Amino acid sequence: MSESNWEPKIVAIVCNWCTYTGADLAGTSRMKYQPNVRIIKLPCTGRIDPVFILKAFERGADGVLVSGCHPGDCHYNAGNFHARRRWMLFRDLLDFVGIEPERLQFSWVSASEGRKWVDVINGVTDAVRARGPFTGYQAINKEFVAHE
Amino acid sequence: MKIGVYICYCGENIGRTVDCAAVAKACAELPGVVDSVDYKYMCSDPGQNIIKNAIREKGLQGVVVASCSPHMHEKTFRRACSDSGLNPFLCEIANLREHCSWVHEDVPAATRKAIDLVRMAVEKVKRNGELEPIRVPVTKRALVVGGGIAGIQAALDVANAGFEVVLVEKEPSIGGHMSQLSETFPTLDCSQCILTPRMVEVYQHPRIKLLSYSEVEKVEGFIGNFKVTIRRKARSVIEERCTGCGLCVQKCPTKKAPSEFEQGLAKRPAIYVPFPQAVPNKPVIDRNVCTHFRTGKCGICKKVCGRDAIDFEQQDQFVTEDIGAIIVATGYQLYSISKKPDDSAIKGYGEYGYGKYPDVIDGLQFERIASASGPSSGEIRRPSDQKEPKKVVFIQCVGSRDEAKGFTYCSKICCMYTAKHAMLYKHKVHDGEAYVFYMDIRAGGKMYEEFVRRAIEEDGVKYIRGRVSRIYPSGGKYIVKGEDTLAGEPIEIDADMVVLATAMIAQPNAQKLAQVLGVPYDGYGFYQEVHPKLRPVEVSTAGIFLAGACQSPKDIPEAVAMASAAASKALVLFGSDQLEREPTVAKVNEATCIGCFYCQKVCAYNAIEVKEIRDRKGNLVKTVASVNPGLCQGCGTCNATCPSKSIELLGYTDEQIFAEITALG
Amino acid sequence: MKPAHAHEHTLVDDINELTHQDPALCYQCGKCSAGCPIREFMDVAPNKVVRYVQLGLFDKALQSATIWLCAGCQTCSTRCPKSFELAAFMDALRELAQERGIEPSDQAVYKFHQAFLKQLRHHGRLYEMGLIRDFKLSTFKLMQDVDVAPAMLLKGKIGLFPHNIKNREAVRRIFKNVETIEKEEHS
Amino acid sequence: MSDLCTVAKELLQSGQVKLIVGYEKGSGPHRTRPVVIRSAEEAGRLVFDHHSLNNLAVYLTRKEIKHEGRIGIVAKGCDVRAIVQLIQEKQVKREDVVIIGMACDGVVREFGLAWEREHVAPKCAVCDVRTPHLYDILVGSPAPFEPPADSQLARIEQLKAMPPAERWAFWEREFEKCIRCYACRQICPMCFCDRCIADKSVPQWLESSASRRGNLAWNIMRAFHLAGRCVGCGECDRVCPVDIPLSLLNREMALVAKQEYGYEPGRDPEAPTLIGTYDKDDRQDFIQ
Amino acid sequence: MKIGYFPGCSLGGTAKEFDISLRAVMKALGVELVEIDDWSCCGASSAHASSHLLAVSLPARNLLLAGQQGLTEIVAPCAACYSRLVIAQHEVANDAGLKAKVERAIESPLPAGEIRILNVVQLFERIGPEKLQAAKRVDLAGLSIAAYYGCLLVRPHEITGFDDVEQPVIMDAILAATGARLVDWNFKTECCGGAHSISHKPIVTKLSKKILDDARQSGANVVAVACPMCHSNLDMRQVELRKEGGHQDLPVLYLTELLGLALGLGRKELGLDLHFVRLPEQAQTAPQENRA
Repeated sequence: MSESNWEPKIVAIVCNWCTYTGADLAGTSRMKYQPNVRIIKLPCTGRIDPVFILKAFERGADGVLVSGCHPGDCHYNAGNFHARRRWMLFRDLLDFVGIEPERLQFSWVSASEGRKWVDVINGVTDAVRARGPFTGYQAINKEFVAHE
Repeated sequence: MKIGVYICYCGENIGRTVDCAAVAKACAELPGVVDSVDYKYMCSDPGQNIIKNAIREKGLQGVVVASCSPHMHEKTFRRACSDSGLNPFLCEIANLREHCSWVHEDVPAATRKAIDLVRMAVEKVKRNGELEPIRVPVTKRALVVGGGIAGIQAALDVANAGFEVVLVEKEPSIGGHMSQLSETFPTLDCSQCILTPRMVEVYQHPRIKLLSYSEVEKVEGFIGNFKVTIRRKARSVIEERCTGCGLCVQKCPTKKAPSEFEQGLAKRPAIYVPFPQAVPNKPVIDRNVCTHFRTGKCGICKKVCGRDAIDFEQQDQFVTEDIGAIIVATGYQLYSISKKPDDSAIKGYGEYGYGKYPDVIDGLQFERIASASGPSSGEIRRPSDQKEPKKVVFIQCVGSRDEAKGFTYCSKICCMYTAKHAMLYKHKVHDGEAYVFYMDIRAGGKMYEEFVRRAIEEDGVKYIRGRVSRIYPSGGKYIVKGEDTLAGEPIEIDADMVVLATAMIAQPNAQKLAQVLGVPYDGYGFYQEVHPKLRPVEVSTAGIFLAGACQSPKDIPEAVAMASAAASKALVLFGSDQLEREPTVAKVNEATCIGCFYCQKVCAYNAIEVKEIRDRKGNLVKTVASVNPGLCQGCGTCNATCPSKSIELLGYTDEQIFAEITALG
Repeated sequence: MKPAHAHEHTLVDDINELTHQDPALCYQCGKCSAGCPIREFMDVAPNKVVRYVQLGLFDKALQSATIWLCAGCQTCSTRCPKSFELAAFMDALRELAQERGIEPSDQAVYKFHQAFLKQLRHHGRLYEMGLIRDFKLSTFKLMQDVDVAPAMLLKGKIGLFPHNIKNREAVRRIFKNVETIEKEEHS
Repeated sequence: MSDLCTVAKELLQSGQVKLIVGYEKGSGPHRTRPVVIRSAEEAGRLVFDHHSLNNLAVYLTRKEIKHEGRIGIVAKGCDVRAIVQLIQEKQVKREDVVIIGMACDGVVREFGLAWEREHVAPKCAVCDVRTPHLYDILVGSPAPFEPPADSQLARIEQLKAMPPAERWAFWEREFEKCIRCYACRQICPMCFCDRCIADKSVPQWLESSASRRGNLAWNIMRAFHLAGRCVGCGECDRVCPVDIPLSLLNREMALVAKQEYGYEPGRDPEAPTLIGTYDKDDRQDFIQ
Repeated sequence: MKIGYFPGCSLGGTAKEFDISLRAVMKALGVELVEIDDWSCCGASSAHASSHLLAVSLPARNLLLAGQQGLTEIVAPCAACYSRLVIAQHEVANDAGLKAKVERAIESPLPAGEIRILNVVQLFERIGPEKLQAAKRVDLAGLSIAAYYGCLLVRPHEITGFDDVEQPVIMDAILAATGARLVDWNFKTECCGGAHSISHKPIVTKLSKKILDDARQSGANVVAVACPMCHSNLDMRQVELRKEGGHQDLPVLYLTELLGLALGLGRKELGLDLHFVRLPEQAQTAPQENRA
């Protein structure tokens, strides 16, 4: 895609019970949002290994959203609590190696928050669009794109 | 690899914004895809047959259906696969409707996205493994939480079907709000008369274990295998010994506590039975007002009790029960007309006096006033001076349909019970005038509209369409300022008594209990069903069912119907000895597990057990983690936490997810 | 959110711009009219004025005396179950009525406001004697308050002479600027 | 004969331990090297000084010696923290080790350096366990010691002050040097997995060959796996043949763990680990 | 203590006793009032009836002046002025577009710093009841006060955030310091039709009667107000009511006048003689027979 019509590539890694269902609700309510996002569904945010996020960047994602149930609402009681600690550390680590925080964002979106899902997705997409392509990572991806 | 891709137009729903034909064409090119078909309705029989035949004829090893959300039809299509001999877990869904066509407008962009979504699903399904459902035993024993009419109905249905029931009620007696009602709409038959026999039946039922004055403390386990801890609050009366003779109640010198059952319109002793027909008919000591507990003196009840049933030292006790299914029937509370602390959603009605005017009462208080067993033995008397009110104003939608001071929703039953109240009043005070202020009359239900018309046409109740703006006392009366929006005229009524039809709202502890049970709740605190239309009594946690007003405002027939529905759901579960569960559970690779047991730390279900691996001579080689598939719920938190990835969540393995991510456009 | 297709600009849009609230919010419970202290003197119940706007019967709304009689006490806004700011809504209708050159159906209030603003514009503050004089001249209610006025004068409660502010120009310019800005917007 | 040798001799003679992991004189000045002794006779070989750099805790999880029986280990305070963390993570049973805690007056950055102020290892700047916080036998007592400035923290703050792009460039340059020899993993007492996921091929977690992308992934993953576990012994820094400042990453994670969760690894064998536990009120202002 | 002062037009005229008594009481309490230099009319109650922008711009000029004078806290005793000022402040703070227009109208950017606007009741809250208690000289045991808040003190609540919007109590609490009895009555916040006192006399006369009657029935022998318009209606309209017959005078005093009496200030100092309905000398302290 040429610079002129560049569109950010967003990956959303979400839990099945709250955020995925919330996104379904956005659909059933026919709300509209930007088409840049691709959703990866997991049972619970507790299942999310930070390496998934790296993999997404390695596949050329310009931004990643990680989203699950609000604290206390986790379908598996505590998955999101455990996830929350990992995120705190991982986020700081990426920031420390120079990845702008806009590129990795987090949210709680419940099954009833279709509207919030739309706002979050549009928010992330716009923020990442404002930052432009993730050239830093794409540079180190190139050598591989070459022999892949 | 032989993968089949099946793209659904869902009529116009997907087809309108996604060029399904183009998607089919593009997907045909994907490595491993041997069949790529688009069709109007994949979920229809002919649609499913396309898939079934392809599986047989083309010997597919994996299927991707690009259609609506997996939450809608994943089961449908997985069944279709297994019908034609393909393991159902080799079928993946790409969500082209909720996550694509319905939320985007730009056709090329939506189509590009659709292709990506299918590609990702294809790459995932290539790495899916065949999974066999897990079978676990079912404890055929139900827990019913809440002893109102819904809980009573559910308990009786399950018990009469031949299964044991544990019924937990937080109050000293079962009966709930219905026991407080005088008559019931639309038949005006006496509430006690139809309820009491059911209460007694519960008490005498050989298969119902009634735990009154008790609350659910902890719930462990999962569908078919719950372990429930129940707190039996200290009653200060030993139930087994008490005969319910009532002598202690008569002799108790402290008689000034406001009666909960009479909605504060009458007083009760410190040791009391909530109401004469209470079940169990065993008193309880209110430790906050009892002289003995406050000063250590008195103790008359203990002296007069012939059975030595009074136990001042009694402590809360905890019992645990093995339960297969849980029916939640915790009911509702009424919006309080008095001012509430600012943090609560209830703002109270300053313009109606924040409940400081004694003759401005709520619906349940009127029920007690009208009830033959009530404080005025059924004669209509107003609280302040016990005079017979000659002019009564009833106001609907107080706290309901009022997002400023209460809740946006309609409480649904107020139109009916207000009509009933007005009727009862007119029947008892023939020369009295009854006015009803309403916004709309919502009388949907068998004989409901007829009932309201009867109030207007036969009993001459005056209905005024409009909300009341102000109530204030003046010369022993209450001035009610309203507007008749139909006549377009302001109207002022000098009433002797005003009855506010206050909103039905969620129980104060609803959210706390929801978290104990693992039940989701909506923004109002009402419990959330899985599907508003097709699964109205189930919640997302398997094995837990809803009955009555804990889910949303309901009248008696609805609550009873829902209770029987919940009961039948439990009975369906009890119908088989074993329960099939999704095989998406964690699995340990013992070769690489180093036994750090981080997995055990993060497991919310105690599904991780310690396993010792020994050589032939029986020497310990190493200790590793192992999963109890019965307990594992498949959240995968262990998988993400394991440093060496020696525990994997089947159906969502790292390999599958990497493949999905790697397939990103 | 506005629908994509062409949308004809109506009074409702003007109201939305002035008050940031959509008249569609109102579900016609009538609580505003029920509590309105001026209600009995109005020709159209306040809730009915909203109804007219909802139905697109804009002239009926703008020609009502109600919009002028509203005392702006906000009893309605305070008690509205939909938190609809009816008082602000009435302000907007008065403003829009004048903007659209609709003859105010309550001249007394209208003239009072005109007289008031005139004083203000000239002196920067309200000159009550002048206000009363102008108002009486414009409405011919010459005899009103003859009984109290002298007493007021005696008590020095109404000054015979205006007290101007130093920088009267500043206030005049505010009036001018507001007119220019509003003109720009309507063109 | 120093107390250390006496202690060791005693332990082996009495059979309280099967073997002792300690330090012996290295080849050349200012050097020691790890040694495993199995008999009282060998006790004399043990030494301990400013050049006893290795964190010997790493040997406790080695299959080779693990099954021989009870192990005695010569440990500085910083090493003891590693042992404690291993206990917290169920890799070592407390009763299976006899900790010979060494009162420590600091060590040098690298072998071959004389004991001078500018040679002191960075970790000593923040050391608060010069007398180990857990031991079975304590040897010696710390002499007065003026710790150097916390150079690590200074560099971290300096990095954080940079705009992200510059930080990225900095780490890019550093990681580019990585030859994936995994010496950091080899030396790290916390890297006790039998099969590191870096070596996992199905699925492949990260490119195994040295590459900018693979190196970034490896180093991030390594740092993350050590988050809330690394005790800051600095061995990875010491052994990295291309001098990547790995401990900056570890220290940054340690700072977050301390400041957000008040957690420090390797302090208390009974304490719950950072990962694997949670608090309902954990910070979440970064979550929308 | 130093506080900015926006008297508003009425306090220069029909409500001069409000101004007089406020200044006297503040002096007695050692509070310095700094009048906003060359303040202009807030536009109440006509500007908002003809132009929203004007209705915000006129108060804005005064906020500007206050800012330039470095005032961070100003009291606007007139409830209407108070209302216009807080509403203007609120609207520019929450509507950038409007703010731009207003700044164009007043030809200057608005002051950045937050200016806290107090109504007269909040002023006494700010000073504190204990200070009042300390300065109290006379016990007004003879009075049963109906505290009348009117509309604009409490409304709109989301902006004023002041007291309970239906059953306010703060003025009662402050007046309690005088030793008088505060009666519980119905029309604390009922509108007197202030805006129409000139345009529609019959309306306000009728509304005033309702309010006065309820106050009397509730056992009050004096009404306390904190708004010039309320005062001129409730006080002046009794002249008509007398003519209608069956009317019994009920003195209407500014809250500042009542507090002044309690502080031992003279009736003249407080402008008590400027009312149409006089408060009888003996009333203040005379013991009450009909004391409930």
